[in-house]
Amino acid sequence: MDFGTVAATWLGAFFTLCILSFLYKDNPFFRFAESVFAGVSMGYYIGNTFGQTFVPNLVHPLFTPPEGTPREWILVIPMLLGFLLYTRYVKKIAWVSRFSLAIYVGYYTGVNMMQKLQGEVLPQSADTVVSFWRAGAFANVGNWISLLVVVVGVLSVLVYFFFSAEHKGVVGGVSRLGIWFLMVSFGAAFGYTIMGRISILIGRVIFLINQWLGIGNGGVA
Amino acid sequence: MRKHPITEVSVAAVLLLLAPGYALAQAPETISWGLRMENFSALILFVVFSGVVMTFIRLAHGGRDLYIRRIAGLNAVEEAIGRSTELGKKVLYVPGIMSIDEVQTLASLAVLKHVAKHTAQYGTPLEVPNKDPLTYAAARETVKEAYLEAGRPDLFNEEVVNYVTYDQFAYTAAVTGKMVREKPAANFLVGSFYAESLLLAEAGQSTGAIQIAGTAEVAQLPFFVTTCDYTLIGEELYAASAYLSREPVMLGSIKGQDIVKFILLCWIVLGILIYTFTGNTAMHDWLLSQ
Amino acid sequence: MDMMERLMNLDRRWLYLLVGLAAVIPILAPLNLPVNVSKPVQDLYDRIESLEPGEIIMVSFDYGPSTGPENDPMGDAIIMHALARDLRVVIIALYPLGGVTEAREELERCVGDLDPPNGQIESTRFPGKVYGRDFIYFGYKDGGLAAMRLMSDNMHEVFPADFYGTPLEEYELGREVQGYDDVAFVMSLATGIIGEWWANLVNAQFGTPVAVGCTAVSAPKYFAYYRAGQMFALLAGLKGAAEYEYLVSEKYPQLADITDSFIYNAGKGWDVQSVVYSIITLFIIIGNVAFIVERRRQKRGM
Amino acid sequence: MYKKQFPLLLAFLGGAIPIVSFFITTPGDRLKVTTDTLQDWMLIIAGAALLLGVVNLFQINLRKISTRAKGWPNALWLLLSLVIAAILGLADAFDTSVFGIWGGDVAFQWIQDAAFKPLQSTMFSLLAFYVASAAFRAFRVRNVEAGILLSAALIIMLGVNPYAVKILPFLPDTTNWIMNIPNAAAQRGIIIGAALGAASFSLRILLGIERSYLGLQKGE
Repeated sequence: MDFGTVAATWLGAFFTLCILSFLYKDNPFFRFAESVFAGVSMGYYIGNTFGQTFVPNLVHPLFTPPEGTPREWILVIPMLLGFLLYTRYVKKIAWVSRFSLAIYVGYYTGVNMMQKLQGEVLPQSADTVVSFWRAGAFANVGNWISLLVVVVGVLSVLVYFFFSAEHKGVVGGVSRLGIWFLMVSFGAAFGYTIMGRISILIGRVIFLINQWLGIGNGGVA
Repeated sequence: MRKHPITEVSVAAVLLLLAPGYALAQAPETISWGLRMENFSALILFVVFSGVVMTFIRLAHGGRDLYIRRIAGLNAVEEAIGRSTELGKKVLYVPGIMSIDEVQTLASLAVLKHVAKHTAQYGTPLEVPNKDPLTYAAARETVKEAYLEAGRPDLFNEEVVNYVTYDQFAYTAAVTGKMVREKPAANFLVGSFYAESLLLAEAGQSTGAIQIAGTAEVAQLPFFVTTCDYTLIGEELYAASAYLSREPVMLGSIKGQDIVKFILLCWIVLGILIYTFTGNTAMHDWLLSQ
Repeated sequence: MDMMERLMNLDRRWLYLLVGLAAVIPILAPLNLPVNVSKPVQDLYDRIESLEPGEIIMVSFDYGPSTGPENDPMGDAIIMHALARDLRVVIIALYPLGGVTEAREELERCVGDLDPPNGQIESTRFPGKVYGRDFIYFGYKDGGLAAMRLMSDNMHEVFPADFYGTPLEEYELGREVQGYDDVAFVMSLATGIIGEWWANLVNAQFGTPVAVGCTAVSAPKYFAYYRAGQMFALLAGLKGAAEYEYLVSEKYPQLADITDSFIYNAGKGWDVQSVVYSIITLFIIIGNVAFIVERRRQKRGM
Repeated sequence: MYKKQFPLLLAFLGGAIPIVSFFITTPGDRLKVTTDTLQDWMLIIAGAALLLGVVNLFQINLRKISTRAKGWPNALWLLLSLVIAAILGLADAFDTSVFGIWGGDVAFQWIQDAAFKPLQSTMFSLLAFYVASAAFRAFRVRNVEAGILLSAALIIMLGVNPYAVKILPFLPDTTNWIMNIPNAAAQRGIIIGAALGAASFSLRILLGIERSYLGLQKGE
């Protein structure tokens, strides 16, 4: 192993232990790691933004186009909108910085609204319009019950979200059922997610034992 | 009618956004004016939805009284700020980790405005650490304006709304560190969250703060529900700003959205009945892209 | 007595310590907790056992380092199982965030150090098995669905050269695999949605048999595909990996030795997961007993 | 007046373009192409915003250092590591070498391996500990709802316990059923409701009713 790799392993182990020490309590090592983490990650994203966004999407097409292709002058507009964000530091024209925010928010709001209606409301509702008769529903009591549970669950949760009606009487009863469905879902999902979290921890343990302390031969990267 | 400067400005806006892009857009000429039939169902839903919501906004504007049910998490907002004020401790507001291209973030900023107004009135210190730079910029505008409206612009400085870093976990490390060190009396975790949800909420819980969370990220709700005192679930988050502001126009839109929900419910029930008893799948199929 | 109260408000750091120990101890000293082989896992084992020597299977690395503890051992077990049965293995990677390195690392872990461009082509672990003839690594391709569609009969257009940059035509196994029809089945080791694409695109459109090894978190989703018959086998999370590793180790002691020599394998991961789950379950039960006892006492006290 | 109205108008227009192009085609499908162009522009705006954050980071941390505020050495470490990582990152982005010694790509990769990745994944791994303590504290039978939450979690957790499964062999199937049926149903309800809520919120933004993100008062 070359020096660079060894140094990276030792530093990596040091930082790993610094973060883990937070479990015991806040301490100077964690605070140090936290600061370096904030700094390095910010530096990383600066490099990343230039490498992945500015250079390919702005610098190349506008300033250094490959031979034979014209400059994309239109990119001056987004560049300008980007600069406008900084007018907030000049008191007199600070209000101009809102322009970029407004376009950005407006555009994505439009896109998201369509995505929610077309990609979520419609298909999720369609999946709930099922037949209790066809598709062998009656052939298998288990399937039939499952279908019923899905439909009742979706509808009762939707009733829970009604804001116009007070949770009393029938609406109250159904929305209570909706809450129970939510609780089953939350409990189950919580219990289930623990598995994924454990495997991340295993990854760190193996890094410390294998790569740093050098015990054993190879494992999870 | 007096000519408004807005007209010239709007023409400029159209030119700025549309014209250059449109003029330069190069595409096959085979396509001409028409409807995208694959999105036809969505078009109808969009028209009905916008129509109903706007009608109710209009009705509300006309002064109709609109009832909205109690949302526990939102009633607790003032209680949480009040407790911070009593204890002389800070209110921490985390607007999620996504940018303002995410509607949840915008909904969070609307709640933030309400929170900031109250903290400014009481002179309670507020801190809003940010992961996304555009959210940071917008949150800064929001809080600044809230302080101005509350008559305390003097309390605003560059540290109230601050920027931490763009990395999800580096941000989490910094915010959890802050929670443990400065022990804010109230933590708001409202917006779009991913894996850091539990790290933030559990760290906050360990300091004994009142925690109010809100998100529409289905996968993170279990963690907020189990570790926070109040959680705004999905749609409640989007309704929060209307609920808190009590502005009739906003409440009208909530009402309209309820009506559409009701129509959808009826559609599903009717669709199931027709499908089950006649085998006709039309109501199911219509919901999918044509 | 205040023992119940103390239990209820136990300092969370004791729990952290237990979880930490539960993650370290099994790695250093395996507990070999029992695994019950379930049907979806047995299906994969049986399929591989039923293939004729020389048949080709394709293993797609559709995950990155963050789910390595779950997916890595699946890849190891299936590659070694196939080689032990004299099947031939084609490896590809479709996951953009690190699939390409995962595939190389796991391949080298199974067969030993490799350096095909410089002549190191014979496996040190499986003597007689040669890169390019018995196993090959095509490398990474981006584009997900589009690439998968194109691969059906234009494998060489998607992967003109192998991972090391040698044209596929130069290898016997490379020449032979032109599309999905040339492989017995595809095994996708998946973390996200790519495994679903194998089921609802490749299996549905081209009829290629598909098996998936997924993370525990996405298992319920994949289980629905398995039940619908869109995949013939399913390894779910550490549990599925451990079950498969167990089956293979039982039948092939020589592979068990290799697996045992790894600092990490599915059996150890399964130990960790089982112990952590047991600790949490136990604490939940203790917490509730204490809570109920305490509440009773308060009621009586009033 | 236009200081306030103009941004709202821009937001409306910015939203109207993708919505209209979602529903109708125009000759040559130019509106769609325009929408896609806008998408590319947004990436550039978002990238440009990153430096806003950097400016604030320097503002705050330089003040901490110059006033020797509590924890100022950490502020120094933060800025130092930011500058170093940014230099290496920029060297990588513009394909140059650092001090003529290392290639930018190699150095940038090194700092990721030595600091960024281990810090990131260790922070992530803390979740394994936190889920344990959160589960211990939160899953108590306080009332009916909490009891349901607890029971669902317990069934799932026993379903991955090898000994429990030996005694109750139906547990893994029950786990899958709970995840695929009641859990999926509740999630679907949340998603439909939230999508409608988001659509209504979007409409309020496009109509200029919600404007707090711009720091505007109502009626302005």
